[in-house]
Amino acid sequence: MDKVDCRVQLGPLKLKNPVLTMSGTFGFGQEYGKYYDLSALGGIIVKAMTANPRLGNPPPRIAETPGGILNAIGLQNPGVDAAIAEELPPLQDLRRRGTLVIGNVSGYSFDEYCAVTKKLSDSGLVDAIELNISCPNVKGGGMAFGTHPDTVYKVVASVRAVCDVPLIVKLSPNVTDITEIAFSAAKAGADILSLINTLSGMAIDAKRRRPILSNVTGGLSGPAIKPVALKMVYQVAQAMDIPIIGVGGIVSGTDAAEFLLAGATAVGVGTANLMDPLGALKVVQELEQFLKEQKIRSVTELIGGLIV
Amino acid sequence: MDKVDCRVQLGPLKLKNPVLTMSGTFGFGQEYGKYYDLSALGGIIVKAMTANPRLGNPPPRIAETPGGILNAIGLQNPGVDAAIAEELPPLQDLRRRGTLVIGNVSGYSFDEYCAVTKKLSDSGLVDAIELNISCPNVKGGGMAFGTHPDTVYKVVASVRAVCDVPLIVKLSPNVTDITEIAFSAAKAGADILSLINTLSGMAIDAKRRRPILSNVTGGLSGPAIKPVALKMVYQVAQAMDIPIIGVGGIVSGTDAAEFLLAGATAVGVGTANLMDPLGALKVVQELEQFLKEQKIRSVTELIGGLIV
Amino acid sequence: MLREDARKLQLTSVVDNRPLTPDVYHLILKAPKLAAEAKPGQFVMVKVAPGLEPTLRRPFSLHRIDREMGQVEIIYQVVGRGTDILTARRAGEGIEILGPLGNGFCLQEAKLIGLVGGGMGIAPLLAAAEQAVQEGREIVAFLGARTGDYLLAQEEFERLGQVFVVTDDGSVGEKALVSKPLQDYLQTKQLDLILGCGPTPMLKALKSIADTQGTLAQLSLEQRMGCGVGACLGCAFPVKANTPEGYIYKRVCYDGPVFWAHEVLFSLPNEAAKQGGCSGGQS
Amino acid sequence: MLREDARKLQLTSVVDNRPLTPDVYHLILKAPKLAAEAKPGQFVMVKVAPGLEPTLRRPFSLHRIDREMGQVEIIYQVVGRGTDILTARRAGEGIEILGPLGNGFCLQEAKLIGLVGGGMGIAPLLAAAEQAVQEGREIVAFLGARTGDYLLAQEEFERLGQVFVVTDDGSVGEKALVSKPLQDYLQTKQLDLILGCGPTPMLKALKSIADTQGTLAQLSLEQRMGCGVGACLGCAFPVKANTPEGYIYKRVCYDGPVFWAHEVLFSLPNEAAKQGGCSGGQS
Ligand SMILES: Cc1cc2nc3c(=O)[nH]c(=O)nc-3n(C[C@H](O)[C@H](O)[C@H](O)COP(=O)(O)OP(=O)(O)OC[C@H]3O[C@@H](n4cnc5c(N)ncnc54)[C@H](O)[C@@H]3O)c2cc1C
Ligand SMILES: Cc1cc2nc3c(=O)[nH]c(=O)nc-3n(C[C@H](O)[C@H](O)[C@H](O)COP(=O)(O)OP(=O)(O)OC[C@H]3O[C@@H](n4cnc5c(N)ncnc54)[C@H](O)[C@@H]3O)c2cc1C
Ligand SMILES: Cc1cc2nc3c(=O)[nH]c(=O)nc-3n(C[C@H](O)[C@H](O)[C@H](O)COP(=O)(O)O)c2cc1C
Ligand SMILES: Cc1cc2nc3c(=O)[nH]c(=O)nc-3n(C[C@H](O)[C@H](O)[C@H](O)COP(=O)(O)O)c2cc1C
Ligand code: FES
Ligand code: FES
Repeated sequence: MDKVDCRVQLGPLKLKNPVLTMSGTFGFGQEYGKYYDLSALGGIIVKAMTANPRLGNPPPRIAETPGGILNAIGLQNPGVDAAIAEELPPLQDLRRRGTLVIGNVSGYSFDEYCAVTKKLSDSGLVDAIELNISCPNVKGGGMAFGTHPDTVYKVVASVRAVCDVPLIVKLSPNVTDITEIAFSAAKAGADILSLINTLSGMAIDAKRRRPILSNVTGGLSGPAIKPVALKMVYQVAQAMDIPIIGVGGIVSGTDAAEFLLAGATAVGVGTANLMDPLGALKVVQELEQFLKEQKIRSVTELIGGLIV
Repeated sequence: MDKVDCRVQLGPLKLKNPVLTMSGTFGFGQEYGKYYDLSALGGIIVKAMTANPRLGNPPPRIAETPGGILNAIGLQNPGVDAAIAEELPPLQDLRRRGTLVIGNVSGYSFDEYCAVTKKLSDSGLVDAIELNISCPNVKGGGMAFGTHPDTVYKVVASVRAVCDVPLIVKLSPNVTDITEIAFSAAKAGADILSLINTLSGMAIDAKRRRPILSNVTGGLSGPAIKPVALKMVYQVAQAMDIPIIGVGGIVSGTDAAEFLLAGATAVGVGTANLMDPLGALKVVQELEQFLKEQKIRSVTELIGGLIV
Repeated sequence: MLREDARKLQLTSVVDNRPLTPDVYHLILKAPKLAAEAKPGQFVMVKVAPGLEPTLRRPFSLHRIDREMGQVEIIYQVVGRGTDILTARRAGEGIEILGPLGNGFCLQEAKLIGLVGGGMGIAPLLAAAEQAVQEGREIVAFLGARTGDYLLAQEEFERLGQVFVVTDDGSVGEKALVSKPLQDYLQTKQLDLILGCGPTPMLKALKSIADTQGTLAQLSLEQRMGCGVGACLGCAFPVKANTPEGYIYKRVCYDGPVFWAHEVLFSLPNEAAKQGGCSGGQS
Repeated sequence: MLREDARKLQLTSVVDNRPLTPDVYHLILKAPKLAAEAKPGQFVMVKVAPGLEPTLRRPFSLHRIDREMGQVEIIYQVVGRGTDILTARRAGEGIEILGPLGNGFCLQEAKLIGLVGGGMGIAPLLAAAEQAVQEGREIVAFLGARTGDYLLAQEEFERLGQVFVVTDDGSVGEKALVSKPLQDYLQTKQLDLILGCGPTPMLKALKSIADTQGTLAQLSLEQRMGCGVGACLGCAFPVKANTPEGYIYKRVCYDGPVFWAHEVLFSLPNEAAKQGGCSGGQS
C-alpha cells in the first residue's frame, strides 16, 4: 500500500494527522522546530499559560522512575500577555501550513481561567484552547478543580462562555470515576476531552532520606502510565460520545494505534519528546508505517476499532 | 556495623522484619517454600479467599507493560473451607518460627466478606486478616466496595464485628482522595492499612485489534506504580496515625527503605516474586544490607523519617 | 536459607546465538546443571536482559538437552520485545535462566511414538525424539510449517526415524496441514503415543484425531506467564473436571506445559466465558 | 522533514570505556561530527541503553575534544543506574548521543585563565585548558578531590600550565579545599577569568571569591534534566533578574550549563522557596 490517509476530524477540528504534542513537553515549539519541520505534526499544544508570569518550582523538577518520569515544573511561563506578544506569533506560519496550534490554559481561580482563555481566544492566535483543570493548588479552596464533577462543570461552563474557539478539557486521572468527570465536562460545553494528565506520584532518595523533587510530589508520565491511560480512554469512549485525545506514555506508532483502537480520535505525545527530540515525529511516521503494514487505508478505521 | 535490628511493631502485630509477601503473588507459600526458607520473611499474605471455590478468569490473565504487568486472575481460589482444610495447615510451622501468616479475604457481598472472615478468624490458622475491598464486581451494586467512604465504612465495620484477629484493610489506589478512604477504614476499626492494590489498566494488541487480557482490563503492578504507591503511603501517613503496609513496585531493599521513610511500618512485595522466585528474600537481605551501610541500628529509625 | 529449587536460578553462558531464518534463532547455552536434570518437554524462563526491563522472564521449551556437553538448546522466534532483545546476546555473555520448569513429556511404555509439530512447536519434540530413540523406542515425526524455511530440525528427525513433512505453501513436502499425514498414517498403522506441539488450531485437530482414534496423546501448551513456578495463577488453561462448570483452570507452568489431550479444553463449556470473576484491576 | 539540529542525534561508537578508579570511568567515543563542532563546556546527553529503559538520557560534559581523531572523551562517575549501565558498554558498540548541547565556556579576551575544578568537575576543564593553550593563552589550574585517586587528569594539566592540587584527605597535595590555593594565588596575582566546575559548596565559594575580588568567573552547573534541548523547563537554575522576586529560572541545558558566577543564585531570596506553583502532579 502506497498511500494512507492520516487525516482525522477531531470534533470541530480538522487534523492532517492524529498526532499532537502535549503541553509542557514541547515549550512553544521553538526548540523542537530546530530539529524538524513541525508541520509534520497534526498539532502542537503549547506550554500552560497563566494570567501572570510564573516562576515555577525550585529545582529539582524532574525525577526518573521505572518506565517514566515525575515532574513538578510548577507552571513556569511568561504569562499569557507575553505569550501572545512573543511566543505565539512565530507559530502562525505552522497554522497556515495546516498544523494546529492549541493554547493550554491553567489557573488558580475561576477568574484566572476565564481571563486567560478570553485573551487567547480573542488573540486569534490559536486554533483551540485546552483547559488544564488538573491543578490541585486552588486559591482559597484546596480542592482540585479537576477532581469533582461540580467544580469541573462550573469551571468549564464559565470558560466556555468566553471561549470562541473549540474547547478541549484535559482530565486528571487521579479520580475515582473518570466517566463522571468526563460527563460533567461535556455537559458544560467541552468540545473535546484530552486524557490523561499525569498521575500523582513521588520519588525518594533513600540514602539522603529526602524527596527527589523540591516540590515533594510530582506528576508521573511516560510509558509506565500507558495502561492506565488506555483504560481511561476506553472507559470514557465506551460511556459517551465525545471526541477524545488519548495521552499517556505514547512513544511509538503502535502505541498511538492502541489509543485510537481504544476510542481516541487523536493522540498526544508528551514524555517521548523528552526521551528523543524526534519523539513526536517518529510517532507520526511509525503510525503511517503501521497503517501501511496493516493495509489500512484511512487512520479513521482504527478509531474505536477494538474487538472485545 | 555487624548487627542490625529489623523487628517492627505493626500495630498489634510483631514482625521479625518488615517484609511481607503480597496476596496473589505468593500462592499459599508452597511453591516459593521450595526456593527458600520462608521463615526469612516477616510474614506472608496468602492468595485471596472467597466463600465458594472460584474458577477465575479465562486466559490470558497476564500482560506485560513498561515497568510493570497487568493481571486479571479473577480471584481463582479453592474457597475458604478448602483453604482452611488444606492450604493453611502446612503454614502453621512458619508461624511457630515467628513468620506471620495473614489471610486475604475477598467477596462479592457484605455477607460473603463477613462469612469468610469469620471462618478464617475462628480457624486460628492466621495471625491477621487482610480485607481486599478493591474489587469492583459487587453483587447487585456495581459500585466498588473500596472506592466510596461510606461503603468502606460499612464493610469494614461489619467485618470487624466478626473478626477476632487484627484486621488489615487493603486500599485501592483508584480513588480521588485516598485519605478519605483511609479515614473511613480506620474509623470502622481497621488496625492496619495496606496500600496500594493495583491501578486499573489495560493493554491492547494493536495488530490483532484486541485487548490482551480476556478480561479486557486488569490491575497494574510492579515498578511502574512505585511513585504512585509512595505518594499515597506518604499522604496517608501525613494525614493520620495508623500503621501502614507500603506496597507497590518494591523490588529492592532501597525500594523498601523508601516506603518506610514515607511512613510505612512494613512493606509488601508482590510482582517482584514473579520477576524472581527469590524476589522477596532479596528485599529482606538488601534492606538489612542498606541498614548496615547507612549505619542504622534499627529499621524503626527509618519509619516516617523522610526529611522534607 | 536457600532450598533445593533455588538451584533452578542459574547463570548460563551463551555458546551460540544465531539466526536460522531472519526471525528464528538458535540459542545454545552452557548450563551443566540444567542439562544434567532437564527432561524433554520441560521449559526454562529466560531473563533476556539484566535489570528491571522487561519485567518478566520469557518461557522457552528445551529443544535439545546435551548432558555430555553440559549444554541446552533453544529455538526461538522473534515475535516481540523480549525475543528481539534476546537476539542481541553474543557468545560468551551470561544469561540468567530459571529451570527446568514444568513436567515434561511422559513416554510411559510406548514403543512407537508419533511426534507432531507445527512451526516453533517442532522445537521441543526433538529432545523427546532423541530420548525416545536412545531408550530404544521408535519414532515417526510429522512436521509442518508455513514454508520450508521454518521446517526446523528436519534432518535431525530424519536421523532418528521416519519423517513426514508438509508446508502451508507446498514449498517443501505436501501442501497441507500436519494433521493430514498423521491421519493418513493412522489409516493403516497404530501409534502408542502422540506428542504434539504447535499452534492452537493444530493442537485442536490433534486432540480430535486422538479422541476419535482412541490414541493417547500429550500436548505441550503455551500461555502467557507470570512467575513460572506455579504461584501466581497467571498461566491458566482449562481442563475437564468434576466441577459444576465442568472444568477447572490448571497452571501451564506447573501442572504442564504437557497435558493429556483428552483433558484439555480448547473452548469452554457454555456460559463459562461469562463467569468472569473479579474484573477491572483486581485479581 | 529534518532540520539542522537533528544532526545532534548521532550514533557514536565506543573506542574505549575503562575504569580509572573503581567508580570513575573514562569513555572515548568515535564521533567525528561532534568533535568537529563541539566547544569546551558543552555537554552531550547519552542514551546509556537502547530501548525504553532508562527513560531519560544522561548528561555528561565533554572532557576532551579531539578534532583530528574525530573523537570525544567523557569522564563519568558511577553514581546510579544509568552510569552503572554505561560501564557495561564495550569497545565497538554503538551509543546514541545527543549533542553538542548548551553554550560552553566563553574565553573572551582573557590572557591568563584560572581553572578551578573539584572532583568530577575537573573533567570539562581539560577541554577548556587545551583550547586556551592552543589559542596562545596561559592557564593555571586548581584541582581538588576527595583523595589522590580522584584527581583527574593532573598530568594533562601539568603539560599545559601551572597546577595546584589539594585533596580532602591530604593524600596528594595540601589537605584543603580547592578554594584555598586559589585564594592564596589571588593574594599576589590576577586572573583575567576563572572557569569553575565542581560540587555546589565549591561553586559557592568560588562565586564569593570572584565577587569579592571582582574577577570574572564562569561556572558550569548541573541540574536534573528532562529534554536537554530547552523545551521542558526541567533543568531550572535561579539567576538574578529584575523581577518582583529578584530572580528567574534559567535552563541549565539551554541557557547554560555555563553561567556567569555573578548572575547565579545558590540560595533563593526570602520567600522564594514558598512560592511554589502548581504542586502535586501538575506542571
Ligand atoms: C511453555 C512454553 C514454551 C515455549 N517454548 C517456545 C519455544 O521453544 N520457542 C519459541 O519461539 N517460543 C516458545 N514459547 C513462546 C514464547 O514464550 C513467546 O514467543 C515469547 O515469550 C514472546 O516474548 P516477546 O517478548 O518476544 O513477545 P511480547 O509479545 O513482547 O511479550 C509480551 C509478554 O507476553 C508473553 N508472550 C507473548 N507471546 C507468548 C506466547 N506465545 N506464549 C507465552 N507467552 C507469550 C511474553 O512472555 C511476555 O510476557 C513458549 C511458551 C511457553 C509458555
Ligand atoms: C551539564 C551536565 C554535565 C555533567 N557532566 C558530568 C561529567 O562530566 N561527569 C560525570 O560523572 N557526571 C556529570 N554530570 C552528572 C551526571 O549527569 C549524573 O551523574 C548522571 O546523570 C547520573 O546518572 P545515574 O543514572 O547514574 O544516576 P541516577 O541517580 O540513577 O539518575 C537518576 C536521574 O537523575 C539524574 N541525575 C542524577 N544525578 C545527577 C546530576 N548530578 N546531575 C544531573 N542529573 C543527575 C540522572 O540523569 C537521571 O535522570 C553532569 C551533569 C550535567 C547536568
Ligand atoms: C515536563 C512536563 C511538563 C508538563 N506540563 C504540563 C502543562 O503545563 N500543562 C498540562 O496540561 N500538562 C502538562 N504535562 C502533562 C503532559 O501534557 C501529559 O498530559 C502527560 O505527561 C502524559 O503524557 P505522556 O506520558 O506522553 O508524557 C507535563 C508533562 C511533563 C512530563
Ligand atoms: C498476579 C497478581 C495477583 C494478585 N492477586 C491479589 C489478590 O488475590 N488479592 C489482593 O488483595 N491483591 C492481589 N494482587 C495485588 C498485590 O497483592 C499487590 O497489592 C499489587 O500487585 C501491588 O504490589 P506490587 O507492585 O509489588 O506487585 C495481585 C497482584 C498480582 C500481580
Ligand atoms: S506463571 Fe505463575 S502460576 Fe504459572
Ligand atoms: S532539560 Fe528540558 S529544558 Fe533543560
